[in-house]
Amino acid sequence: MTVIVNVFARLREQLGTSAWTESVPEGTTSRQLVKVLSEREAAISELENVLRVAVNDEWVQKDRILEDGDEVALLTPVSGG
Amino acid sequence: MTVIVNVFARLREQLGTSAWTESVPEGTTSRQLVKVLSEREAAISELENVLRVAVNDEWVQKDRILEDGDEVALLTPVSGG
Amino acid sequence: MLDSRQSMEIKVDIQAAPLSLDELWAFLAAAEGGGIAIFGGTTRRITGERVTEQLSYEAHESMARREMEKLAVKAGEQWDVLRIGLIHRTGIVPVSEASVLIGVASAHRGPAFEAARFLIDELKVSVPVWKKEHFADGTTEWQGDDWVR
Amino acid sequence: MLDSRQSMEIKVDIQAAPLSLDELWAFLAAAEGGGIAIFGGTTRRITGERVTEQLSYEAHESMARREMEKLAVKAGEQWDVLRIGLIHRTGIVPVSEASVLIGVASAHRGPAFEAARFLIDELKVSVPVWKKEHFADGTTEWQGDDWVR
Repeated sequence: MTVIVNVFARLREQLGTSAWTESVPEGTTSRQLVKVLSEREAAISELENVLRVAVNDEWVQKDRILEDGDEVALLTPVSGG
Repeated sequence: MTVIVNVFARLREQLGTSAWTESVPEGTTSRQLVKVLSEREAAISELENVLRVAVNDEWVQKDRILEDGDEVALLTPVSGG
Repeated sequence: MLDSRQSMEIKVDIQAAPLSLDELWAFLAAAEGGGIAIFGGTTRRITGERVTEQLSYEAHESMARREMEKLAVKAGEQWDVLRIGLIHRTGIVPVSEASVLIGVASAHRGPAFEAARFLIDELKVSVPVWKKEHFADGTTEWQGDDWVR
Repeated sequence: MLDSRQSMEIKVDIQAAPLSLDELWAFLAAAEGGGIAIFGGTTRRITGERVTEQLSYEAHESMARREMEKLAVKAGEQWDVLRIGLIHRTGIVPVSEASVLIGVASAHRGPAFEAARFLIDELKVSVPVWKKEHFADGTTEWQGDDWVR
């Protein structure tokens, strides 16, 4: 199945992209996805400890089981306001 | 000596005037002035217990000794804002 | 607080014209701080079972200006703020319009909120302004039965 | 709080254009309550020893809207308020301009102040928006090193 990965702000700049499609096995959790991405991308690896994940515009726990077509956002600590 | 007496809001309406000149003996205190006025004017008498006094734009104690030319304001409880 | 007290700017006014939020904002924003807190006291339509048509305000203007300035100085002594604006309207204030605008600019939001709250609370206690209710049933009523303090 | 929650109105937006204080005020004043509290987060020129030239903001827009709406609903459950407006700007925000405007209309001032403070505090914790400092010395720096909660 595939999910869409969205990144913002510093992570978007570091990766040079704001979104891409990722193929993952059925049953993949958000934690597993972050793990896979972090092994591939140094920028994600460096931020892995502080990254939080949202799926389809909602905050989710790290072991959320992803579904086909999910929009997964990797979020660095927010600083709005 | 003479002082100017200023009233506002409900007291101004009840008395039908916003200011007048009052002749008082030297050494008259703000408390004595209120007493005299309250004996003459029912509207002031009725409010005597809640009236506070300001002289020349400053809150004063009731026993403030008045001076010639002072502007004495008789103030009902405020309700601005 | 000494630094901010020395450099704090205050703008106080009593006016019959509608209050300009934009002017107040411009004054506050020019401080180039990080936060601006504004409170507007507005004419409320419904109070309990009674319907208000409009309010009117009367002030001991010269004294009210001085008292408002004193409050602003006092707030500047208590909180680290950059600018304070206090404007009270007199005369008729229709429903939903502001009778008073209070604004505080500060480097950070905490002092801005706290000073603004202090200013409106104190203004209602010590500034010689009076409010008259004009109810929809045609009756009117001066507010202020006793002193808060 | 049940009555006001049922009738409370919420306005939330994320936009690149400058935030309109007048529009926010008009929305809040239409509640015909007695008090309006507004907080504006503005770009601060000086932070410690550093001079800021401008800020820029980026949002996860669809999610930020939802989170802001949730916060407004939560505030309406905790305080007796009539209307809540939350607007966040994205892109460049020059010094002294507002990146965020938060407004609360209520029958009385207490809930307006308290809900506004709650909303800005929570917005900074949970709404996916990021701030980038553009310093006068030419360097830039994304803010947000750790989660507040």
